[in-house]
Amino acid sequence: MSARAPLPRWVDIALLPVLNVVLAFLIGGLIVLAVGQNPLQAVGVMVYGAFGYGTGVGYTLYYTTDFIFAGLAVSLAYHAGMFNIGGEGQAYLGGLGVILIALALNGLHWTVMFPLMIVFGALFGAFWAFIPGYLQAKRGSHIVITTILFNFIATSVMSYIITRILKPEGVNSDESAPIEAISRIPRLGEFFSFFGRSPANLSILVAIVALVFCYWLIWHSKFGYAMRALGHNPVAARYAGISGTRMIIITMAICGALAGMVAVNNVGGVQGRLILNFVNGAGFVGIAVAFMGRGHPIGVALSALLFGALYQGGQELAFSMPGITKEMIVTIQAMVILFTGAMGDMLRIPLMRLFDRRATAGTP
Amino acid sequence: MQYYTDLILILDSTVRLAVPLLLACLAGLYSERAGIVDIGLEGKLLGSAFGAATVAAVTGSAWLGLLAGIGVALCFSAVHGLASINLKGNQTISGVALNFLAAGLTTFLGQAWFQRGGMTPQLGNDQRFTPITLPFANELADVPIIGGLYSELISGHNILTYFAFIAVPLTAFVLFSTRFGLRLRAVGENPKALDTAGMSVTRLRYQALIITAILVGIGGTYLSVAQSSGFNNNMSAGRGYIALAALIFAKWRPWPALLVCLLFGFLDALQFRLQGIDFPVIGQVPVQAIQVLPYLLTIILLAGFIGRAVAPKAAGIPYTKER
Amino acid sequence: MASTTSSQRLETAAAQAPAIELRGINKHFGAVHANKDIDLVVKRGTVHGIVGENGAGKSTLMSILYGFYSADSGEILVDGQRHDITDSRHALALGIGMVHQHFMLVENFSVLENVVLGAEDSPLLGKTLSKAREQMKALARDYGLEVNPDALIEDLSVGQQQRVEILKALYRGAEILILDEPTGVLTPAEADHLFRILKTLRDEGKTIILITHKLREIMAITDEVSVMRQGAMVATMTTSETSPAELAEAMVGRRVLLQVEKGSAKPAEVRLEVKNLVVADDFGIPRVKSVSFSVRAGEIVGIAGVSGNGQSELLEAITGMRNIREGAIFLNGKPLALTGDDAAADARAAGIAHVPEDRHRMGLVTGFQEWENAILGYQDKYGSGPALDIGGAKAAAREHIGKFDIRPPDTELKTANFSGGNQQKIVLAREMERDPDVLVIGQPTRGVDIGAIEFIHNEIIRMRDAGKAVLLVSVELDEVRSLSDRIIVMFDGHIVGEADPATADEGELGLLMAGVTHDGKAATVGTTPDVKTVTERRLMEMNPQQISDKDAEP
Amino acid sequence: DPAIIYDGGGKFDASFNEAAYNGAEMYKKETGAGYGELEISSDAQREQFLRQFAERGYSPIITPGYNFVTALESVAPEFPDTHFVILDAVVDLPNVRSVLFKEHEGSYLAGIMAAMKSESGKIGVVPAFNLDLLEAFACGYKQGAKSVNGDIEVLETYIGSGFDAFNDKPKAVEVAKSQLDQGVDVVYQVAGGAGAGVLQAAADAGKFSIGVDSNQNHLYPGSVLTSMVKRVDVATYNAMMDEKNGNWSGGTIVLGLAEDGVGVAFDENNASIVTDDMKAAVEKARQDIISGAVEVHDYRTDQSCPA
Ligand SMILES: Nc1ncnc2c1ncn2[C@@H]1O[C@H](COP(=O)(O)OP(=O)(O)OP(=O)(O)O)[C@@H](O)[C@H]1O
Ligand SMILES: Nc1ncnc2c1ncn2[C@@H]1O[C@H](COP(=O)(O)OP(=O)(O)OP(=O)(O)O)[C@@H](O)[C@H]1O
Ligand SMILES: [Mg+2]
Ligand SMILES: [Mg+2]
Repeated sequence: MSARAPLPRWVDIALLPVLNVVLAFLIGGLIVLAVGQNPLQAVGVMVYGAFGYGTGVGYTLYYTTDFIFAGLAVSLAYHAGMFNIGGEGQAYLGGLGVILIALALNGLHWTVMFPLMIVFGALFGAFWAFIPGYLQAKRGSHIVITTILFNFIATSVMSYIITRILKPEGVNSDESAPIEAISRIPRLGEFFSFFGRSPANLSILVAIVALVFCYWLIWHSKFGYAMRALGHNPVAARYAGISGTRMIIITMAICGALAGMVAVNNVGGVQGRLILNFVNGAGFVGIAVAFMGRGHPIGVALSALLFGALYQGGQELAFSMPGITKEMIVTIQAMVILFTGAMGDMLRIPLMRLFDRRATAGTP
Repeated sequence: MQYYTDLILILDSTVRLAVPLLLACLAGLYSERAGIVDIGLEGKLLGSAFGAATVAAVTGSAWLGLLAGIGVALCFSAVHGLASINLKGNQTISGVALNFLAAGLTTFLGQAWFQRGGMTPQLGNDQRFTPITLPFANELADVPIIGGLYSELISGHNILTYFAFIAVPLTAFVLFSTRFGLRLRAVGENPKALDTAGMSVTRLRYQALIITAILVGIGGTYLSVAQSSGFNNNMSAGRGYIALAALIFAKWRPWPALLVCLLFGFLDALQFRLQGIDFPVIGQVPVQAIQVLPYLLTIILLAGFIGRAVAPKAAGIPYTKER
Repeated sequence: MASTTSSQRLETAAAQAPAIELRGINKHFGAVHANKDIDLVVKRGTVHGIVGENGAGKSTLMSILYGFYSADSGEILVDGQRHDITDSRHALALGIGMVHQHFMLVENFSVLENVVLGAEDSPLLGKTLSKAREQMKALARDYGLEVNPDALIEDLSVGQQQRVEILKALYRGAEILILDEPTGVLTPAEADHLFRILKTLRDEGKTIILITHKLREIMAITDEVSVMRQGAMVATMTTSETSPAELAEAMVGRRVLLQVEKGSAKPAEVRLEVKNLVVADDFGIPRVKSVSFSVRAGEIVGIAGVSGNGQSELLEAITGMRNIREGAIFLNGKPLALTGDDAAADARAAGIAHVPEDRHRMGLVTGFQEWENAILGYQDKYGSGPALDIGGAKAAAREHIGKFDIRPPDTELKTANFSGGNQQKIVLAREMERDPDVLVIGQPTRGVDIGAIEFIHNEIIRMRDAGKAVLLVSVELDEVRSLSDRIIVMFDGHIVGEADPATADEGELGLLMAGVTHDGKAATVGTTPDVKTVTERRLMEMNPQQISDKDAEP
Repeated sequence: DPAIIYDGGGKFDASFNEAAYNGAEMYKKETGAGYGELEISSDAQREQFLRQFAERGYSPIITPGYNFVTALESVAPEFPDTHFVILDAVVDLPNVRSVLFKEHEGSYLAGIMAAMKSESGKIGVVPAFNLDLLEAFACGYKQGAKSVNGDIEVLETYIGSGFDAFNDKPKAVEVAKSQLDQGVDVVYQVAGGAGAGVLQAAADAGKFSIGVDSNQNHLYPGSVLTSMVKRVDVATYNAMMDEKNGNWSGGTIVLGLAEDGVGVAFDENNASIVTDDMKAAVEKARQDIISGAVEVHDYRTDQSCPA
């Protein structure tokens, strides 16, 4: 392996991932074939559903927004040497922050409300990540356990708060009172009719800002430098005068704040109220997104988009091809994660051979 | 006396709740000790629960179901191994993928085969692993103290439960007193040490994954063919993650793993009993407050007494050797 | 076990066939041609030295012989027979054992477990272990290889860990033993012990291949020596017919000054002063016990001592890496309060630069690019506000590269891919270019080739002459003697004496280091214990400073 | 054509969604006409699916579950010519038919049977988690039981604290066992897919259980005392037929005992364990409730339970 020259950069960062996605779809296609459906048609439907028309694009972007936040929440922690499995719970708690401020000031114009919701979603999410961070830094409690447990605790706590405290009288659904229309984050469709009535809303701008911010934070700030030093080598970090305790706690809090943005998108934008279990697994998808994006904001953005497209294209598929159910789509997603993520290097060796031969053929 | 009987019953429940966790936890122990992080335990549990229930329902044999449960887990392990050992992919992604795969595939196939929305047909008692009465359990039942202990707590579980408990000393023995265990632990700490001693890291890691599959396969089977009669969607309900937490809590050691799993089981069993009870002084508390108790207690224990857990050094890092 | 193999050997192999013969070995790593057409003959029953600069290809060649890497082309003959050594198991079967530069031990295993790992003879460990225990006793007796079989590796000193590596090889019946830079991390006493062992082994008829950067060692123990340069084998000589200067020249391709040349010191005001310092190690055991001394501007103070007598803790306390228990540190007359997470930053801000003893563990983030390590510890100086001035950092890195001749001159190369000598230069450049008041240096030339050693020594003296106060700790007594203007000897946490390097003779220093004070009283307390106690080990498990150097790229 | 959008639990949740599915199948069998269906996997899909169906001309579009209220409120006005049905909640729009069930009334009858069957004077109810809808079942059940035996003790234990609980069958088994261990001899499950575990635990222990939503008596004949059926299937079927026959009407329909929208199931599977006394008591209570002589309190009105 090492005797060969490494792959050209464009192959590494462009061709290989694309081939991997194609491979994943090939395997997914076999499953589609197995249930007697036409895989080509299925791919067509998916692509059309995800990117073919305005509303579809809007849905894709809506999911992408969630996954960007969740993915960044995992990535950032990873750079500091931690594995944050708690995005789910952090986002859930973020929802509490968003709804509390929104209901307290219900009726305020969204231009004022939007930033407030961001702040409160971030604060509450950050709080839920701060505790595991603190326990890791000060007490050595393994962050993986504590964040897993905090997901479970969030479920109980939020279920109590929603059904017993926030739920208005006489309402059947398990949800809080609604945020007034004027206070909600506007949908993109209100500015560009292209997006139709899709749920994509201005939160996506927050996601883009978050991406840029994280990119800057990780690679261009002193904090990011310290974070990465800690993640690579805690002893050297201490040598460099970097406080591990402080870094762990702050990094986790930032991660939680990012996860809390999932709530801004959903509670403040799409649903306009706090409903039970609104995070719906986005926190876990974030793990896959972060790792597939190799912790790099650009990678995270791309893999979040891939997952967004899979979610939206998948639902289009379920709609247009009734033989294909939502479980099949989950299965295809699994294939994509497997082939583009975990088995991403499967085609590397054949490709290397190919490029090697070309290289030697080129030189007499 | 009533309290004693209650205690026995709660402990009995503790055992039943702990078994799937314990099996998954020991399964994870083998793979992580060999240097392979397995966040896919959840998916493996679910997948093998499905495989076991399906085959048990179709053939009518719980034992064949068990084989199928293990078989499914083996397939999952093979994928995990291919991705993370041969292709040196990221073990976490591979595990997450397996979790997705299990969630999607079980319901999809279940629906295709049984048309019951992913549920498998309900299993009759002869298609399940049912409680075994140990010798003299009935005779001793009336003896005070130990009678109840023996006939309720020790006797009257299904065979998989006994296996799970035997697996603990067995694991301790394999890990610390056999050649295989020595190498297994070494490969998770410093695979290069093995490689330079002329042993195949790949082979050992696959062996570990096979054991992982067997254990977690039994765990999945327990869920669908012993504890309940038949599979339904997502019935693993996060047990794989809890098992992972238990593994870290136990610092990757078999006896502590047993204790931690029993603790989790006990807190759950207790929690069921405490719901709706009027407590002295505070009175009724919201049921959610009781339900978070196990998690809170775990966190307090972790932060207060357990200290730092140091994972096997090579865990999560693919072994690459330049050739 | 050993006796049967050696007798078989005598029967099968022609008496005069060399133990090892390599012919035309080639090995590429990507674009790097690490071994170019190497031929090498190693005679049976000799100690064969291999020298060469960092990155010359020594380790690669030996890894090929040991079957850990496979050569692109070429053949290997063992006892005159051609063998295709495909993996290490094969090499072991041929009686080739190797002690790697970075030990291949499982840290949290016992010595015994490490020795039997991979050479167990039954599925159950019990019998193997008791057999190995017996055999270890025999080996300890025959070769002076004493180690407690039940000690955990992580509790052992490097010297003892190395003995375990040798035991491992001998336990497997090695007839040919390869040692890759075995003395790089050893104290002189440990090195002497090692050489005694090697001599015994040779006298037993075993063949030894020794890689080292220390020509003194080559001269002292080898029978023949081969020189590698830039992947090629440039010469093989009989040791008795060559000289260090000749070897050095063959290695580097130019004349090397083996002696440090420096003018006399012009000490000025006191820069660093330490009063009654008491420092404990990670387990709370005092390692530095009421130490006082001072370093003036323009002088180099060397601390000599057998490692484990408190020098490391002293360095770490002065640089803020370790809390002090009692006493005080003064910089330019002002007291320094160094506690907590930020102590290292405080020390640095006050004007103390620190070249740590262990560059991999502490001085570098090996997963970082070169420019990132060039500012490690000074990151806050680059850019105002929260942003990092990357351009500025890279400019500094380029400057370091230029001044210190760091190779390859690539600021964006991952630091792990630099050779040890160049890694050391990255650290030195970073710390020296800061214009500190005080420079604290631990083991400046560990694992570094002689060309680089010469350069590093000159730089240290340049610092002194620029009016800096330099505090130096090294296990190389030669180095301490030739660089220092004053030598402080530490034993068991105390300063047991001071010597003038110009007048002190080696014997006197040696006695001091062994705890025999000027007035002839021998210290009663021993040095560091061989094995840490059970409680200590427990404490270690809970020790928050978990050392990991994993790549954080997911 | 009509269409159904199943809620989060999925089409085959062995309870609510599945009942809607059965109704649709009934319609399909009878008329030979098809229908569209989708399962949501995220909350955003509620509106999305509603619009998709509406845009493509499906009517009526049936949404089982109160979680669809918000989505319907925003989508229904956009499609005034499309008909919508929401089950379990009220959406006050001209083109929406809201169907409510008086689960508490049906559960009241189940409570009567449980109390009469119990020998220990202890019965239990196992909801999936602390959700108002499920509390309404439990509360009706308690009232019914108390009406028979004022001293009866009713244990209520939740399986979990989130939607996961609807799937966690193994835990449901354990929760039921813990009640049985405490002397309960009839348990009522209100836990969707996981509920099968409750029935199983009772059967394993030789005790009795009560099924929910659809008739589950056949699952463990001789152990499942009865099932509190909620005729979601009928409501679904009716909505589809009404549209087909041109009888569509909006407004709110409340289905209680009087309308046969809820009730307890008697069939050959539980014939051997149900006594004539029980049947008589159930029938009497049914009449009383219909006539208004007995009023069953609905937990949802004030989030409290008198019993
Ligand atoms: N695993 C590897 N991958 C890529 N290149 C390598 C690898 N190992 C060694 N090299 C290259 O091969 C050359 C020879 O390395 P080698 O380790 O044999 O040097 P060495 O003589 O042992 O140096 P040192 O004195 O520092 O130990 C190096 O310059 C390096 O560039
Ligand atoms: N993965 C790698 N890729 C490229 N070059 C490598 C790699 N690993 C090692 N090298 C090169 O191999 C050479 C020797 O590596 P080695 O690990 O032996 O370091 P070293 O110089 O001996 O360091 P030290 O003396 O600190 O142990 C170095 O020149 C280094 O650049
Ligand atoms: Mg080397
Ligand atoms: Mg070296």
